Amino acid sequence: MRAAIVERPIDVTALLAEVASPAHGASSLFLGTVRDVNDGRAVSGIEYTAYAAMAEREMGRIIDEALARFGDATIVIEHRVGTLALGDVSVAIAAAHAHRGPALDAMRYCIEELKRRVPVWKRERYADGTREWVDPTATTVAAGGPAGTEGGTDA
Amino acid sequence: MRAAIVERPIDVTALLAEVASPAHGASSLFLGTVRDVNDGRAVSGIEYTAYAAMAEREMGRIIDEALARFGDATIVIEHRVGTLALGDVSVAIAAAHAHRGPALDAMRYCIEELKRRVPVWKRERYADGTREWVDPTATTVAAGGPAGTEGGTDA
Amino acid sequence: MPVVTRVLLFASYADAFGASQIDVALPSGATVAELLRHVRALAPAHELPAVPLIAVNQAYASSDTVIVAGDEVAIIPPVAGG
Amino acid sequence: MPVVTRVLLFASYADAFGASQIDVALPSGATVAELLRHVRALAPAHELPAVPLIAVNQAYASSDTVIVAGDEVAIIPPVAGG
Repeated sequence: MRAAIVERPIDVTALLAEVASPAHGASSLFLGTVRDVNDGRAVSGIEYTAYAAMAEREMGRIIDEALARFGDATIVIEHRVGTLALGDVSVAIAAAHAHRGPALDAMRYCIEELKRRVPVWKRERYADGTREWVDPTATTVAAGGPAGTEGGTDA
Repeated sequence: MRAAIVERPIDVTALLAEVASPAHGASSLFLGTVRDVNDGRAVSGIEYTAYAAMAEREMGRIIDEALARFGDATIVIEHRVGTLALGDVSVAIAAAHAHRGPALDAMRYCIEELKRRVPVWKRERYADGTREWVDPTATTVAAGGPAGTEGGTDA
Repeated sequence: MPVVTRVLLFASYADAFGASQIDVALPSGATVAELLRHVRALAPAHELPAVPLIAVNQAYASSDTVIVAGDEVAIIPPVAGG
Repeated sequence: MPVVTRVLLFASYADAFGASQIDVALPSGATVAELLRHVRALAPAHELPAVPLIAVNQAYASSDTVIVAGDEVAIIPPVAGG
């Protein structure tokens, strides 16, 4: 069980090895990656920033909740911060369990809760040279530029 | 889009790279791995066998169904056959999509349908030297030994 | 003229029949249900469930599917992949 | 005696205030709601929503949470991780 904000590329193979165990028959993995288009605009990269200490604690609380709901799983979450290029992995969640149902449910719970409440922010860089903080709660066009209605990776 | 029965170890990193694309913001992965206990018996390994030609076609049909249900995803499935040791990956499903919901739904659809209908069989080897074909449909103890009520990896 | 159809067997069924394939001579126009009657007469038929899964040409078939010359037929034990 | 509380700002809020942290002097026993009134008086308060998310000591807090000396307070913009 581990939750970390990292400033280096996420090593997906290492995360899968970290949750694997002969007692587990199923592993699940979620990766969020930087997508080339968001809300109709061509994206060239994303800068991620976090309230790192709280983000790690909040991810840890989410893991604890997933364990309480879905049982004896092993779960690791890493979220990367810094400037990411197209295709880079921004977040990875690996969950393993004896059975596939809880392994999948635990992973999904973690990514949904992470998107809802972990204090991480992203500023998209667009092909036209501009950049904007992404606000998933915005429903109208704000002064200064269009506000994203969705997150910039997998929302 | 690819579905294969393979006789070599599954290269998980290669599968994730195969489904990745700058158009996708989310990747999901399921791994079935050989578990050390099934139905209360200590397992030392599993022999997998398949009706390979049909299994590949059936996995291909499952992928097509997932695409029809969940939209423009990229999906790859590999199932390994032969003798696997504890912790070895028996099946891997990778699915990527612009958004996380369909990426997760498509992966889960594929593993559930694979377990239901793809013609692959497994014979568990137990620590006591005996071995048994696993029959997930069995509800009583058959002549010749206890029948598994669950699959030997993640059921 | 009888149609000789090759029937593939796997896993516990291959063990039970002692073979990974058997040839069955069927009357022309025979269905999957008739093929199964022939197969049950051959060998330890008690190993087969009342309605085993059958594939014809690598897709699941129903009991009234007609078997024609050249079809690849398989009797599918309960699957246990993953 | 007033309590000087350090308030952390992030992302769009840090840009709006031109700072990643500000110090706010609060009366003893002040709540999160009172802290927010002080913060709004300081700077481009129109950048803050009516009820911004607040964390006290790295956990989400409610508007009636009392702030004591040494607390780490943060105003949390709409999160956008993943």
